[in-house]
Amino acid sequence: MNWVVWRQYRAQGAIALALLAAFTAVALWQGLEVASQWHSLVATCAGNSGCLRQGDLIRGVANGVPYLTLAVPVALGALCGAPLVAGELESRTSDFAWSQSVTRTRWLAAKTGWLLLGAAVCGGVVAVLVTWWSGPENAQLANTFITPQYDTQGIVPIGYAVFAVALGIAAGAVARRTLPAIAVVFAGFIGLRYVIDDFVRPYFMTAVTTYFHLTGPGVSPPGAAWMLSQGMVSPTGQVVSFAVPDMYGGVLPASCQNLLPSLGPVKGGNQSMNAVYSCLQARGWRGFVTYQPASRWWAFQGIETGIYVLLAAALIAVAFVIVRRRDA
Amino acid sequence: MISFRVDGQSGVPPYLQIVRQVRQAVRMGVLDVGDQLPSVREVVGAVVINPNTVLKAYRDLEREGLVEVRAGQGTFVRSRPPGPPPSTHFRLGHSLARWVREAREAGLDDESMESLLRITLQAEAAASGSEEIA
Amino acid sequence: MSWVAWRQYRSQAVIAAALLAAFAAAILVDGFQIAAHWHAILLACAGNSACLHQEPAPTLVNGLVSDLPYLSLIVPAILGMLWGAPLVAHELETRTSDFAWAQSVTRTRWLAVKAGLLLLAAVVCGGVVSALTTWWSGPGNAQSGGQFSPGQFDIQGIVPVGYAVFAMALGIAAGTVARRTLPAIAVALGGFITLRLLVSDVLRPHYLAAITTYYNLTTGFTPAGSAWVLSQGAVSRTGQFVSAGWGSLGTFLPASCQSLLQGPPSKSGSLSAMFSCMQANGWRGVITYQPADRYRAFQGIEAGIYVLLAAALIAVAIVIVRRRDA
Amino acid sequence: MSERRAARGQAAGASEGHSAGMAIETRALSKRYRRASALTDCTISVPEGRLSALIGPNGAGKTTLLRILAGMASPTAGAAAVLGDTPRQDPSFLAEVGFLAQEIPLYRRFTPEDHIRIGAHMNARWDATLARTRLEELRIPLDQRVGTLSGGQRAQVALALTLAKRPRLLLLDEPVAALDPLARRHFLATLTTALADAEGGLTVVLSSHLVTDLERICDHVVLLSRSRVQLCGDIDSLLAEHKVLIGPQKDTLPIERTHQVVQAVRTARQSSLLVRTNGPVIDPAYQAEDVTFEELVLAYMGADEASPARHLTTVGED
Repeated sequence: MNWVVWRQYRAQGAIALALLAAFTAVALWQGLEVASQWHSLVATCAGNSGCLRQGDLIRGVANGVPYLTLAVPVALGALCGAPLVAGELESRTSDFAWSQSVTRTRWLAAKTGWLLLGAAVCGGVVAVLVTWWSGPENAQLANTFITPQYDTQGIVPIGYAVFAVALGIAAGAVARRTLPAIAVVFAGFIGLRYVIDDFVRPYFMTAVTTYFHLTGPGVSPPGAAWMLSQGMVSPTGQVVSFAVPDMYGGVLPASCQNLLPSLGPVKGGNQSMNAVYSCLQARGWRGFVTYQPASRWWAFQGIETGIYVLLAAALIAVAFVIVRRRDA
Repeated sequence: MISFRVDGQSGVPPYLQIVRQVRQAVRMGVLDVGDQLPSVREVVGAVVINPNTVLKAYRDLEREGLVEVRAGQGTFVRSRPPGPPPSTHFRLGHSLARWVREAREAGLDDESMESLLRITLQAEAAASGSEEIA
Repeated sequence: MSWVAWRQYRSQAVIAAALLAAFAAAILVDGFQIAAHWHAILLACAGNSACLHQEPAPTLVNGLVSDLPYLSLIVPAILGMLWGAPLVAHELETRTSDFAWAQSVTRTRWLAVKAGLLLLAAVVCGGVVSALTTWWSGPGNAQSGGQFSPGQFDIQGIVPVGYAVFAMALGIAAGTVARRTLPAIAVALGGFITLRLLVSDVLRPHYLAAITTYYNLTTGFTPAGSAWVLSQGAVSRTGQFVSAGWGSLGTFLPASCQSLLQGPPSKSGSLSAMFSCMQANGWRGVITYQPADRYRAFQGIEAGIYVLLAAALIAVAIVIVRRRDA
Repeated sequence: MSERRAARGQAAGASEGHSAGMAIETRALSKRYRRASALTDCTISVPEGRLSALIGPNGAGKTTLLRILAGMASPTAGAAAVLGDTPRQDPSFLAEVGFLAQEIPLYRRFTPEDHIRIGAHMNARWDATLARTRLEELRIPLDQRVGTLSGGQRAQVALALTLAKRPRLLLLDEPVAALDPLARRHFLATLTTALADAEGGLTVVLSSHLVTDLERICDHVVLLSRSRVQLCGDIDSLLAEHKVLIGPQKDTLPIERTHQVVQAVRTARQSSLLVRTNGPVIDPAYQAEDVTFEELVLAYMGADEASPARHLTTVGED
């Protein structure tokens, strides 16, 4: 079966390889440039972290390329995954393949196996290159938990690629037509990414909440942590952010509310706010910051990859059941 | 070696057509005793019929004693069918041709000649049949 | 012919309408919340513009749909792929073109009606999405003035309609040339993304000659309104340019100023001291930008480019369909 | 050969209710799709070594029956034994059955040589030389994309690939429907030659609408109509059993009582009945004539087994 898979996918394989090579060239060229800029910045700033933060890293023409890698899984899923079963059913070549002395299970196992491996390799190679390329930027930025730092680097791109291809295969097996399966890949992949990014990822692990005295220095989480929320909390648990409309919105205790400076030019705002903070502090209010520490980055990557790979496995199982059961 | 023709429209079963063609070939001297008949595969490939049909025809001919199957070699003509030798056919054919010319001169068309022949054959058969009964 | 095209695409039309409705619902719900929030800020700040832009910025955006408008960056490409690419290619693959082209309708008319319907659908989808997004972004634009900046420019105004029309035309043309759906989809997707990147990164800054202004480093300069700043930095008397990140500043500074760099530059005090030193040594601030009042012109130019390209692609498709043996 | 026979015997013993010497046996096979019944109560048997014609109007269930026998589809009810085995997804079963679907499914962008190599990788038993030799004999280029070949060449490629499996049962679903007479004859010649080569070790079921072709090459027939089996058996015996009885218009009742009337055509003066005889026809009022295969097929295709009376046709004035 392996030779059959190779014969069927060698054209796609060659195209994928060419694109990977082109991407590698761009990544190396741009990555080396960014690295040299970073080195001169490091030399200039002489260990001053504030200075490092301010330095510009110019990525030039290829600025958008890391964003582009977000589309790699969808392209694989739509162009290779969706037609895997559906294309054969549409052209009726499944009648040829399934009437050879190879069970449909083995046929599907060989094709999905190689394709998923290919997807994982593509996703992995791209992710490794982007991770290396983004090294200086990661060192400079405080937050590597956001798009595109988090979802183009590490191991999650592998999970995405495997999932998108599995989704395409399963959708093709269910729909028996390529185009609807492609539509499902787009909607399903983007939808799931959206749901997991916004609603699930913040809760992979219980976030750390640190409280601090409102009158004392503020606390910012160490390193490239992922800030989820910050503000003030009353003894009864009421949360108020530091934003102007919130603070002036009448939720603070009346005695403290009265101390708020009249709105005007921002200059010297901090001094006048100190009275308010002391007042709130006296009434048991505390400042808080909720975040995911930077040290959890790899754990998060692992959890997210695991979720996508498990979902992919479930989808592949569905495809197997359907292909085995369904009348050809 | 001979080649067969099978007419799908004739109403005569294909196996019978083969049997008749072999008999005719032997009778007319196209095939001699000891000659080999085409193999089943050759017949089937040439005239596109079921191999079982050819086998059935050859079996019938074998039962008649006209051919014999030599294991591992093929099917061969064993004897001539009873009946006059080829020369008799030749002679009678000549006299029939003479009769046809005569009939045409008398103004008979082909269809009339055919029906005359058929009626004569039936009448002769009836006569010989009644003779036998008698 | 119109009925035929409608009959072929009605299920897609229903799906598109459903998706549009869902998008509209999410945007409307979220948009009204943002608007209410914005009104509260306006009231609280009582017309004080410094307050409106105060740090930390008031969070305008509700987390649930904050990313949703950005989906409209990729949706035109998807529509072009899924509807445009199969228009000719799939008919050729299933040989239904033999049926369609054997009716008493010329191929030109057949393609014109089908392509016309799809392009109209693209205009409607793009227009509705863009109108909703523009309205939704109103408070954000008022607060941060970012509608000219890359990313925001691309999802508001009339350019999304241009993108949608172009993507559809690209899909149709790719399908006509490739005669097979899957390669056409790949071409449409790759072509759309490449062209979008190329136009927004390389072409767009040069639609109109940018304005370059020199200014006193100690006083600083901010262009009025929602201008699009292309680059900002400082330039020495000899023409040496350092961008506003100041990362490579050290190597070019006169020795007298360099000592000021030893302190953390993030503290505004030392930075202004350095600016004074630079100013004294003949350095000037320089900014290159597209002024805010060109926003509509840029939208028009970009939309025009895409519509023209779309027209060219449709023309190619028609020529090929007419010429090619079925 | 003897080994093969022995293996077949074992398989026959293993399967319950399977009689020896039968390549195909089905019992009350039914297939329902969501709305319609594609196959109802189909009970047939095809002896080994036969070339069986599967005939029926479009939509009669021929394709469904073939797909069930090939293990490509599963029946809703009933059972099938193919070469003593239940049709299923299993290498040992698939290896014995060659199936050629109606659409001649081949990868249009692959060459015949690609297909031969694919087959070699997907079958434990694969006679690549056989396929290559056959295609070379037919002067079909092995290195040209299948999509660029003619319909007849494609059908020949597909048949050669199916035969390269060296199957014991060949199921062909209207493979010659779209071919010109010459291509059709070449295709059927390949088929009959393969049958002769197999020396009884190959059974073929061939569905087609071309009755004259089928009459020429088939020795067994299965006739489906309206998803049911109307006729199944040896062609020679069926032809011997059926007669056309021509007689006076009145009084066909005695005939109908003793013989099964398949089709009746009546005019004011004369009745012509196609009957399946039960013993000799002794009614002197009737003249019995032989039926041709085509007459038999057409009569059964038009017959409705539920109520034969409704289908008696009347021709001319009364």
